[in-house]
Amino acid sequence: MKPMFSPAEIRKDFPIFSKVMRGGNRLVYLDSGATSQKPFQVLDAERNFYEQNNAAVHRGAHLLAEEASIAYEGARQVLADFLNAELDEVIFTKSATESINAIAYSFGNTAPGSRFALKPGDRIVVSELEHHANLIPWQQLAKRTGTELVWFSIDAEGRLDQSNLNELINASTKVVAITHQSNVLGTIIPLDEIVKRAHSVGAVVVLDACQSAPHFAIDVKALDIDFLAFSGHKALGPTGVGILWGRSEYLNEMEPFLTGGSMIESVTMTEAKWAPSPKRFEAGVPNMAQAVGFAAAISYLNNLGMDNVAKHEKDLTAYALNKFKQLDKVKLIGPKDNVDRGSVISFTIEGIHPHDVGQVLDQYGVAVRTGHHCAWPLMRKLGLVGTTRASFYVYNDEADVDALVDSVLQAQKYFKV
Amino acid sequence: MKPMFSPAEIRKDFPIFSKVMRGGNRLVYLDSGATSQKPFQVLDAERNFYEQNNAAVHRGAHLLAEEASIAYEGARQVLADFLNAELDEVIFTKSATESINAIAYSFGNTAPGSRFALKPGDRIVVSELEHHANLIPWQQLAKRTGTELVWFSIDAEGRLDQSNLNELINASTKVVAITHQSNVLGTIIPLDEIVKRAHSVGAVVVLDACQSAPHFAIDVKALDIDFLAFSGHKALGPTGVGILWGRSEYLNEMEPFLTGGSMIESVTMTEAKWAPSPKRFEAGVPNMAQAVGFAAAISYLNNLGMDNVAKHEKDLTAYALNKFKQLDKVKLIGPKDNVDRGSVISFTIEGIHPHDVGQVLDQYGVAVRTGHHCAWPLMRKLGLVGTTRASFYVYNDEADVDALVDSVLQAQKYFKV
Amino acid sequence: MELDSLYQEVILDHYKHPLNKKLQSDFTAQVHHVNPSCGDEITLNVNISAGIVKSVSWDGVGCSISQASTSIASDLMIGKSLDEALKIVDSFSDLMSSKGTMVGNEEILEDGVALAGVSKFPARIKCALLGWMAFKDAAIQSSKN
Amino acid sequence: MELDSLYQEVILDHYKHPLNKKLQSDFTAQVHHVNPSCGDEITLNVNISAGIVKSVSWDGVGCSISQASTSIASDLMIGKSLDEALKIVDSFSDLMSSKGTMVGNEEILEDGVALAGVSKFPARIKCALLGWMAFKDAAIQSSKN
Ligand SMILES: Cc1ncc(COP(=O)(O)O)c(C=O)c1O
Ligand SMILES: Cc1ncc(COP(=O)(O)O)c(C=O)c1O
Repeated sequence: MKPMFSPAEIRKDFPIFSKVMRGGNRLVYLDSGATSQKPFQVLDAERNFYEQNNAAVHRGAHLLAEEASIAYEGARQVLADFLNAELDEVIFTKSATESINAIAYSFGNTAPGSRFALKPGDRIVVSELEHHANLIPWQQLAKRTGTELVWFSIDAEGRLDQSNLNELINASTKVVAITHQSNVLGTIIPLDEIVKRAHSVGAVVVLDACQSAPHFAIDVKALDIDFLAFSGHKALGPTGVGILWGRSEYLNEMEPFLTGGSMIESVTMTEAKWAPSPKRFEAGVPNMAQAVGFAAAISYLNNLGMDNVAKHEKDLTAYALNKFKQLDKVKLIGPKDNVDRGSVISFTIEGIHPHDVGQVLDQYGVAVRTGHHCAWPLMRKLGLVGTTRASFYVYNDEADVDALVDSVLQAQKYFKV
Repeated sequence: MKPMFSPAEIRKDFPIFSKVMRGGNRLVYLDSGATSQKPFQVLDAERNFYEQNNAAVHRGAHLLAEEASIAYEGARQVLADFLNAELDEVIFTKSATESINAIAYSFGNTAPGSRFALKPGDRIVVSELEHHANLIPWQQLAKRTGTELVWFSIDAEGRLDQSNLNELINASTKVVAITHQSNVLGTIIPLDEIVKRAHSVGAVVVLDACQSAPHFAIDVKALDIDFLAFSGHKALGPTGVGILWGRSEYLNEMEPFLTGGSMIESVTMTEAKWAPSPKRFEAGVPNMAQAVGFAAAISYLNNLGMDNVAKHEKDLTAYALNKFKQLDKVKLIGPKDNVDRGSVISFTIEGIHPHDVGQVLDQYGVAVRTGHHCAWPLMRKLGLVGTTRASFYVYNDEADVDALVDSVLQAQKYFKV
Repeated sequence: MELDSLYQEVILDHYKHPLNKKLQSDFTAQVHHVNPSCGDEITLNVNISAGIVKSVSWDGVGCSISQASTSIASDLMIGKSLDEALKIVDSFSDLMSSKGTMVGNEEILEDGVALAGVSKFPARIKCALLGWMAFKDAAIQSSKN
Repeated sequence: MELDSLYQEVILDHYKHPLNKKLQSDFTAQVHHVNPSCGDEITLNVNISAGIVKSVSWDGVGCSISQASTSIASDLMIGKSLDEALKIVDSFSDLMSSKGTMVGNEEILEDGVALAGVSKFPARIKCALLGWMAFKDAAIQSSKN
């Protein structure tokens, strides 16, 4: 195992930490759950692509086109290795949101007879923990195909209730779409039983890995899942790029989602035949520079070691949970122990609305997210209008947690609660 | 009017022109029709966003989130002004391909009763000039909805045959989707009669402006069209960003395409309501840095003056057409006069396959595109397996055309034809 | 501290003791507005007859800015003519989009000028406008009914 | 000049005078392959009986590399056992993915080694492989028939 990294050293790679924030404070960035900051290695990789290799991939015999193609396909290899996936199973999208929509639309486009063609009486299973991105596309697919949408409930701590697993995932179930880690509560979903049950009834499992893949090692073969989505921008990478991973036999059986250039085998005025995956799902000139930047981000994480990343975040979360438990009139929302739980701390302060909490914290340079975190049904279930959420990443350390706690005390003082 | 710019001066803004190409040659980049090169101003704008303002837009009360939102919405304003459009009509996508698919899927998602809900007996009109990106999405929509797909023909020079306009666009027509300028031949489509006829039968006009918006001034109000798509990467901008423009009354009447975070008004486990445009069509954390870079590219073009850009390209095209007419055994494909024609020169050389032409040109640093240019039906119509295509932009000058012509002569010498 | 320009004492007072925050049943129009980015929700009833705003009452959840702003707006509107009320809304909208360059006309906006600082915090402008936009919407619906 | 490593004289000869470029009608399998990125198309017939490649014939459009390569492949396969033929295809595939590090075994590949230089031009590898992959596909189909 690689030696543990130092967050202070890491911050030197991130230009944004030189910025002076409100009140003359340093940046205490605790909003990586929304989007992460980027090291210069990522910015340099993108820029280098534009300055040295920029051309449309797969479309020209000239030198730049060759180099661009090599850079782009090299990025795909980095992502495939990261997930322990095959090269032709990794598709570049613009975001996890697009990836999940791509799966849902592709299922919807598939002709009757295929396992992916949903029909009335079929069932899609999600959970109450889902981000809107892994909920609404399935609501819409259910609506378009007349399929039934059902969901796992959660308990008071925000753990998934798997007690009715066998009833929820029944013989009619075609798709189980579930988040790996809740972006609001940090809950990590144990997938084993879900995957086993889903496969036993012939359903596929779609994993929303937005909050897991950036934070701990993912092995799609070991997880035995069927599709996965995550975004580059939450994993130190550029905006505008995401990953759709799927088993290649499934991808090649599915109808494409976006159609246009470079995803075809042949085209006439009335008909088109599809190229095999990954091209089948990458219509148009792709987000080449972003793919290259994404690969640079993954290389940066690999360099730290994903096990180190996970351990660092776990330790920091333990430290934060402990600190928060000592705070008065502050309520932790989500799992209170540090088991099956990621580096996300959601909380409420008695008498202060989350939006106001966030505002006071901002005055101290502490950047957090407030509100429903694009998981509105979860908020309703918990009976909350919103929470304040701090989320940690490789550049955060205990001093950041201390700054957070101090600013929470300041908020209580300011609002006299 | 602004004074005319100098391509030699402009090239100094583009780092890639310092690159040494095969054979020790300078880069003669004549493949802007596939993707354009980027000035440092665009690269700097993107980088600056990451280094100073990076946060998820519209989702936080903290300073970075505020700044990111201002940068992103500012980029939207730049694009809206560029097209003479309203702010809420401009949607950031990942590419023109996504933009066109978004329109086609949104139509398909719309409930019966709306003007956008297509049904058997309805008609979609395209042309034989279309890029796959503005053909296959409509083939697929036609297939999904049982709609009829028909198309404008072209004449021997590659001009649109509008003689059967009134039969093609008839009372059943709901959509006319057409390219503004052919990416293969340079043909510019006169839109007046098409738009008038389409509106008279209640159809909407979707314009593929990929090859026009980067090259001459576009005014969506003056064109009186209904939807428009183009890509940033062909307009000096970053990869991974495109524009979907639509009349706001239509956008707000249409069902969304991608669903997920930030595009909703409210969400429960079973249902979601949509935010108005543009949010309705921007699900997920958007390609913020790319939007900002795209706006920097547009500002760069505005600075040159779009009328200057158009004039520069027209002059260069005249020069090239004249040179090419003097070449032996070289056939110009597409309009031979310089009227209603953009800065794209497609040609074939007797006895040399386009792919081989491109290879020899590359040896001289001349980067062109060869093949069917994602317009395979057009190639079949013209009875060609492919062409060699040179496309010009602001950084090209007569010396580049001379280099092209010289390398064509070298190709003929090399292949002894 | 910048924060103080946002959270003036008046605002915190309105937040802790909001005016008209109890829905009245004799309304001529009722609207429900949400701020989807943060989840704030408000239900607002108006009673407008003979061109006069007879009552404004509301209920809802939200941050101090949205709650205080709605409290201020409701208090300000009651008793005004519809025309006057809509002009006040416009004046407040202008203040909110002023990016900190305006202080607001106290004769028109009364306690509303305490919200001037919000215009320097782009993410909070929507919070401040929630109640005002709800009132405007309700007023227009009421005139249609 | 780098170009010369791509366009060896042998290749240009095969391009101008392609071998077996006339479809024979007594085939045991026929395939149609395209190279979608450049539009090259090829139809290829094989006659394989008793484990021996009796004939390979083809027609199609494409660049000098794809035409010459198909010509070379067809000439090489005729008369070989199916096993041998498939081994030759593998050997050629290896050469193509060698990025210029291999020169190719002339005893196995004969004129095919002239295509070694293609491996340095990533965009052209597909051109060189078109005919070989079509042959492989046809051979497999023929054994299934
Ligand atoms: C006319 C035309 N339409 C559509 C497209 C598709 O654009 P993109 O690949 O950027 O989505 C292109 C370029 O590839 C084009 O030239
Ligand atoms: C759990 C989860 N799923 C999906 C998404 C959507 O990701 P994106 O907005 O990058 O598409 C997010 C983040 O916003 C998330 O946290």
